[in-house]
Amino acid sequence: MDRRDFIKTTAAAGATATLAGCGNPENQLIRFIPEEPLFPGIATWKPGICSLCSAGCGLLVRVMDGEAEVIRNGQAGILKMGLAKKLEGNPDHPISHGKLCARGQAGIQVTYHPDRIRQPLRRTGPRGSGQFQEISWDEAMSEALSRLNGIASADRKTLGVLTRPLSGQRGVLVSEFLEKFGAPPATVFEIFGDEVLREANRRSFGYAQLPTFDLARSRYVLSFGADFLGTWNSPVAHSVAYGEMRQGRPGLRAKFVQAEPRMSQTGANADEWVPVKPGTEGVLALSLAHVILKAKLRTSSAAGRAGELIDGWTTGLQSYAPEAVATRTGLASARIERLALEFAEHGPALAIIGGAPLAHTNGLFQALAVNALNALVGNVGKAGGLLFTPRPDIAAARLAGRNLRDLAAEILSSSRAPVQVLLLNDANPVFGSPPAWRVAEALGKIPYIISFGSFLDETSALADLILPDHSFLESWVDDVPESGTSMSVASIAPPVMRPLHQTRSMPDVLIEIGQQLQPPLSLPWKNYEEMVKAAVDVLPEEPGSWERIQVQGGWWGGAPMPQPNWVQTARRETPATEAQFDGRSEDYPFHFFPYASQAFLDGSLAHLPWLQELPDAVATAMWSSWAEINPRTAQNLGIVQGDTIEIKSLHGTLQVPALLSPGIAPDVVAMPVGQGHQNYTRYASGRGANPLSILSGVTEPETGALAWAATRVRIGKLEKSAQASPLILFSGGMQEHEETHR
Amino acid sequence: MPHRWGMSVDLDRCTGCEACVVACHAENNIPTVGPDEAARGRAKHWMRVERYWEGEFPDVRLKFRPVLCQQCESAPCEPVCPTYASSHTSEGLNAQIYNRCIGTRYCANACPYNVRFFNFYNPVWEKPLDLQLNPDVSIREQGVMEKCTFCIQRINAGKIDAHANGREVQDGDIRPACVQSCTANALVFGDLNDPESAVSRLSRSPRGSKLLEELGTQPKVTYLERETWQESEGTRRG
Amino acid sequence: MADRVASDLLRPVFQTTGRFYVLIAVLSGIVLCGLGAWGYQIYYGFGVTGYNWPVYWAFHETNFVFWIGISHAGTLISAILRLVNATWRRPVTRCAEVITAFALMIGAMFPLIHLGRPWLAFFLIPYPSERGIWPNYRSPLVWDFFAINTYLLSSVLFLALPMIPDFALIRDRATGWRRKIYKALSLGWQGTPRQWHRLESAMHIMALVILPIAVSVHTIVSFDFSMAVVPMWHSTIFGPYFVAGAIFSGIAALIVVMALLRKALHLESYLLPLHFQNLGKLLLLMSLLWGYFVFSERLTTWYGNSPHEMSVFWSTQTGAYSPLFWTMVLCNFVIPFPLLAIRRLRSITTAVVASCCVVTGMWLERFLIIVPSLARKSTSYSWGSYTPEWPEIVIMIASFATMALLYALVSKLVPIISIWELKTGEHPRLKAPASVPEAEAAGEIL
Amino acid sequence: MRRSFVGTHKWKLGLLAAAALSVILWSGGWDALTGQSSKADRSKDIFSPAHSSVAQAVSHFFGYQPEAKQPIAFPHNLHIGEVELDCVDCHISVERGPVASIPDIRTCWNCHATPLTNSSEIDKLKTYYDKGQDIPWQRVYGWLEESHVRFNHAPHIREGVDCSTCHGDVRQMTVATRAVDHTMEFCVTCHREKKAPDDCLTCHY
Repeated sequence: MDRRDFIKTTAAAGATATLAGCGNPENQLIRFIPEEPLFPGIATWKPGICSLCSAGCGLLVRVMDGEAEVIRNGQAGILKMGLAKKLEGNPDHPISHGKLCARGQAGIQVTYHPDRIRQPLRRTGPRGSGQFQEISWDEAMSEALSRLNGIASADRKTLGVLTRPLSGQRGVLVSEFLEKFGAPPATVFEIFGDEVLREANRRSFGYAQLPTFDLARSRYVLSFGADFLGTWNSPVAHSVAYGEMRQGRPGLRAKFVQAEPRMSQTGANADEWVPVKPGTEGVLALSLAHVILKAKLRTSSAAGRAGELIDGWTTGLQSYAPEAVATRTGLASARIERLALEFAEHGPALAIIGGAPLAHTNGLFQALAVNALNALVGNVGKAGGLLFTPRPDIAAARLAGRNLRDLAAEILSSSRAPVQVLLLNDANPVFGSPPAWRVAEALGKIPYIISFGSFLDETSALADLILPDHSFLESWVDDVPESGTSMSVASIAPPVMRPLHQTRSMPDVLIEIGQQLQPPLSLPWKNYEEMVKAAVDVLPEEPGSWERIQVQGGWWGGAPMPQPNWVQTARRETPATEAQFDGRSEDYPFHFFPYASQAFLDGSLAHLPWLQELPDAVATAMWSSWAEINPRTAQNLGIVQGDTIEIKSLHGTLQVPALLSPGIAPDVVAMPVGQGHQNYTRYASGRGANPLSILSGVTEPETGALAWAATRVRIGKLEKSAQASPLILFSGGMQEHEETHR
Repeated sequence: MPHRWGMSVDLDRCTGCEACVVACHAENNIPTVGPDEAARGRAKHWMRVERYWEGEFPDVRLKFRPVLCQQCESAPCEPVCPTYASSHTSEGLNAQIYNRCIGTRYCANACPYNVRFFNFYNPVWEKPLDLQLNPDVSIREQGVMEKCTFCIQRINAGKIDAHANGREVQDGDIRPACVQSCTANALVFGDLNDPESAVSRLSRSPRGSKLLEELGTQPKVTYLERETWQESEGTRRG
Repeated sequence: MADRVASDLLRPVFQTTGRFYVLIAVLSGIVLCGLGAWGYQIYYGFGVTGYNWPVYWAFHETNFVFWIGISHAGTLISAILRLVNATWRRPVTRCAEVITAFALMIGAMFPLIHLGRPWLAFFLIPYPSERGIWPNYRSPLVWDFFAINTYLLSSVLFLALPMIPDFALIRDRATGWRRKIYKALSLGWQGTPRQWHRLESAMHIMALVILPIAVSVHTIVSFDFSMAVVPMWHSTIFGPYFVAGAIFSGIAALIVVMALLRKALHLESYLLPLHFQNLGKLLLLMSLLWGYFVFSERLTTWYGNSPHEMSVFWSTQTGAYSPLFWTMVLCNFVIPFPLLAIRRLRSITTAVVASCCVVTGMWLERFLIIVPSLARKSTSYSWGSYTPEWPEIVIMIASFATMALLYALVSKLVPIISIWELKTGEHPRLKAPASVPEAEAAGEIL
Repeated sequence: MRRSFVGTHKWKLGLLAAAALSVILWSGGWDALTGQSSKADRSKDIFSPAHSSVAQAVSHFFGYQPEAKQPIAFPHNLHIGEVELDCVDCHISVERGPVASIPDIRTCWNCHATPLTNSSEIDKLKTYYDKGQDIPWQRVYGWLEESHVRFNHAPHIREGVDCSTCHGDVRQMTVATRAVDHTMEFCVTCHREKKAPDDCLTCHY
């Protein structure tokens, strides 16, 4: 909404606002009889689970009565209902500890978003045109069923599911559904996925899951590019622990070292910031190990299997002497040695790897290297070290089907698409995958796409039928967190509020479809609530606990700390140690460094106005996208703050305002992911540029995960006339101390 | 003895996650002004996380500092207001009384912390976003100055509850939205007149200092400076 | 002789040309635009202006200080000149005092215009209400409220008193409705020695009273800024600095107005080069004084080298605001000084040129006092900047139009040069010993 | 108890004239006066404290609120007097929270499911219920948003303030009417007598 428009509306709008209620146009609307007992003005607190990222923080939601304009059996009117007013962390929950991050706080706007899809939609215009027509649920369901029955009778293998990562019973349901239907397992898409680290952990320690960091009891933390306080893994849990690590232990304050080429929000908190060259984190880790072994502070055998996975480990990693790696890593050998000794001498010490270091072609190697370093100082499964969250013995499936790149390739190569009907759940690969994968094109070849999305994003816009899901406050939610705590946890929460629009919860729709298919699938549950209840019943709990679980927001209990499980793993060749980059350094002198933005993560939250207007902690930018470059680099290229620059890779070009930042290496250009949506509600559409759109498609060879940090670019200043959405900063100055005499 | 509400901000704990900023928006009905207005410097953040760069690459440091109304004991914003819209309460808060405010903006000029925000337009919520609005906090219209209130609605509610249950307000009963959400527990709120309250103890810390102390505004927010790591026996493996 | 004077000076009162009506029409048009802009600002919200966080004061406040400054032209000058008995003052005083009255009225509008909710401005007035809440007497804005009202009242009196004999004069010549009006206005003036004596002593008392008021008013205006702990605002020099600046701009404005009147009303034989020369000298003096104040203000700030102040300091000396700053120095010192100092250059034209520069320069000075300090206050994270939008600009232009309009109208109401004073001045028999008060002598004449 | 008109409003009137004049001068000002304009369409989709028209702004400025027109002529006197109901029987949340809840139709239906007396008003009730609708009661009391008052019933009830102190003798009323003028003076006087807090922030936030 432009400013004039804004002024007009503010000036003219809203007798609605006079709450006194007299002569209030809302009174023209009819009032429905409330569907629940309400005590006006009195807040009640209900448990919930945040579903905005995979951390799975437990929520406590403030619910108060309010008057919502709703539609009941085709008639519009006012309904007094319990409305979620604020999201807080659940104090009893082992992950959120009563805290909640900025994104989680803003999650409430998902439910109340003005551009939410309010009832089923059928595509009318050509694909991607975004022209849809509102239809009833009966129509929608019968249409969906006819399609599914169609392939059920023809070729059951041609049903596909493309979804965001699903944990807990949603995951179980989807895989059950596909299996019973006779279709291949679901394809999971996540831009900043962690397959590489899971694989590494499986090989090193026998657990294919994200680690938990016991910061609170650690005395030395060495992080390789992991934004674990900001956007990665389980930020809230780790921030709580970080606070303790800093000031929770009188007289004892751990050292925190962050090694990364671009200072992240997490890196800003480090005691020592180590700008290591992109793709050499693993080398650095092994160099540290080399020094430790050389100094005989540990024996190579201490690292157990994790060490054996590294070539030359037993012989002391001769090729990784600090002198040898100094130039590669861009760090003085003396500094490497000092860090190594500190790391060995101050314990419990903890090494963390996450984010960009895993997103190189040698990501797996780097992860294994850091794992070995951890194993060397013997902190795995120990207090103050690297933990693996024990799983409760509750049915929980991590979906793992064909990865998207292969699926797309398969579809494009074959004349008749191997997927005839695609169920799309909350994944937005059209925005989030590199152009080289040609995902949009591939989806275009799929005859029929059913989306469960709540918003029209780039991918849902391609759908033929949209069956809008409830928000996570309106539906049953459950989660088995992968990391973030040393307890074993199964979060479960009933709906916090009644649905605001004509939507239905995706799992219920899936179950209903299963029942109505010809022949029906033998799914043992009538609805999702039952399914969750059934799953929980197996937990070691006295009867009658179901009510308690619903009140407290889940089940959790202590469990023995999982120890490294050497036996499960089989020796493999060490993967490639050298990072390969896309684009010759002569033509493309800069490393392109996309990163999960503090506000929008992978862009899935760019539609929330609070987050759009949240000044980025480091850049202080609002409603903008930007490219961070080092002031010296800028000077050489004649670029000043706010200039529109062009970023060119082998795969595309971006135009984006420049932001001069001292916290970035001169040969790196960093850009937050999240903006640059063509089609994602009034708040995000057409705003800024999308760094993912110029990424190369290269992957980490063994896991097939996208190497999103492996692209090289060149940059140049553009004329003032160039059209890029402006850089809007909240801050004025950069330094705290203003200038005095010159 | 009357309460004297204060806050301590541990800069060694603060991670710059900005949970406090959004929590404040959610609790206090602070509108978003949109990109065009934000570009014109009209964004409203009662709570903000200031960031300051130090040094040059590669020896560069970044400092975060959450800044909100410092609820000064001798507040520059109060005497200058011609209508008492900005005035001191018996509990030492700098009240901003919207209905009394005529919009001279003098208080905002006098405030050295720039924590006061003016309603240049009537705020707008695009329906149904307005269903989230907190009924315990009023909506400020065009021409009115606003700022952090230490979540006065929570303070009042806390006192009413305590009184209803026939007891005194306990330390930790009342937490403003920012404090409640602060992931690293960097923010602590409480009664400075209670020497045993957490905030009192922290405010006495040798790391403690006030923002722009030299101006003599006597803020009730204490900043505990960020420490630098020293090697000591304590940190070595025990 | 006397009759020629009278008829010359009364001509505007009795005869009105078509060009006058055109002028009025144009000016009122502009004024209406100004009111429209204000209405627009009220209706749509203050956001239509360029104001922002943290620059919450800018154009409106600049205009406020500027006009209050201009108001120091008349009353103060004429009061001084009366007291020191400078005989050349006679043709000057009234047009000077008229400036004061109107400039004050215009200036006093801006505190209303700059409010976010002007319809609640009555909160500033001490009135008994059931709330039992009074204005906050600690607030400089409330001091302004009283200071300006007092000054307005007294300067209107100061202006009106010496008009009485002239009203009587018109009354005697006028017929019909005019006669009625002026009969009322002249308050039964008969020109008896007692009346003359009363008038003269009243004028003396007013002259004495109005001096401290005038000084206090602009000091209090300066307090609006110097009372706040804002870098470059919180300064002890502001009181005298503002007063000097006010008189400076006041004299400049007076010279410009006189020149205009001279042309428009053909007063060449009354407003003589002498007047411009003398006022020019005063202007020169004030220019030096102003330069001295600016220099000492800047020097002390620079020497003190306190970080907060220096960031504001540099932004005006070398930074974003430096073009404005150096223009100001040019206008207030570099240009006027030679024009007024070098005898060969002295002329009405140069005086007017210099004055125009000074008026511009002084407006810039006020802007430079207000905006840079707010834009770079204390903590650098919240630094900002300011660019005006059209409503402020239109309102500013309208304020000048209002001045012209009111002046044009009043020149129809009274002779813009005090006839009786002039007569007393030029009458041969008035080469009387200084001991004889002029008024009594004049009394004999009429 | 009513604030004296002269005492307060002479300043308002003057300023009002100025404001009104300028608004009219602003081109299209007439729309503003009447609120008749295309902008109104947009107002359905947004929520804002803005006034819908200058006219409304003016009426709020003088604290004018029209009397509520109730869809059903509910006889309070009958229910309190003869049926001997207590206020809190219907306005349940008044003792627990800030708001004295206005009962929804289910509360009425508890008794009126079976027709007690035959009256046109009860027929109205029945038709609402049959249509599955709630009764669109209008609020009788309540401050304008611009007075920024946050009132909490419960503490007042707990301190033994009688309903009638602020709402008049509802026993005598049929349809509830604004019997007491809730001026700030009214609140403050009582607060001062009762030694209750009178910081501005007690009510205005």
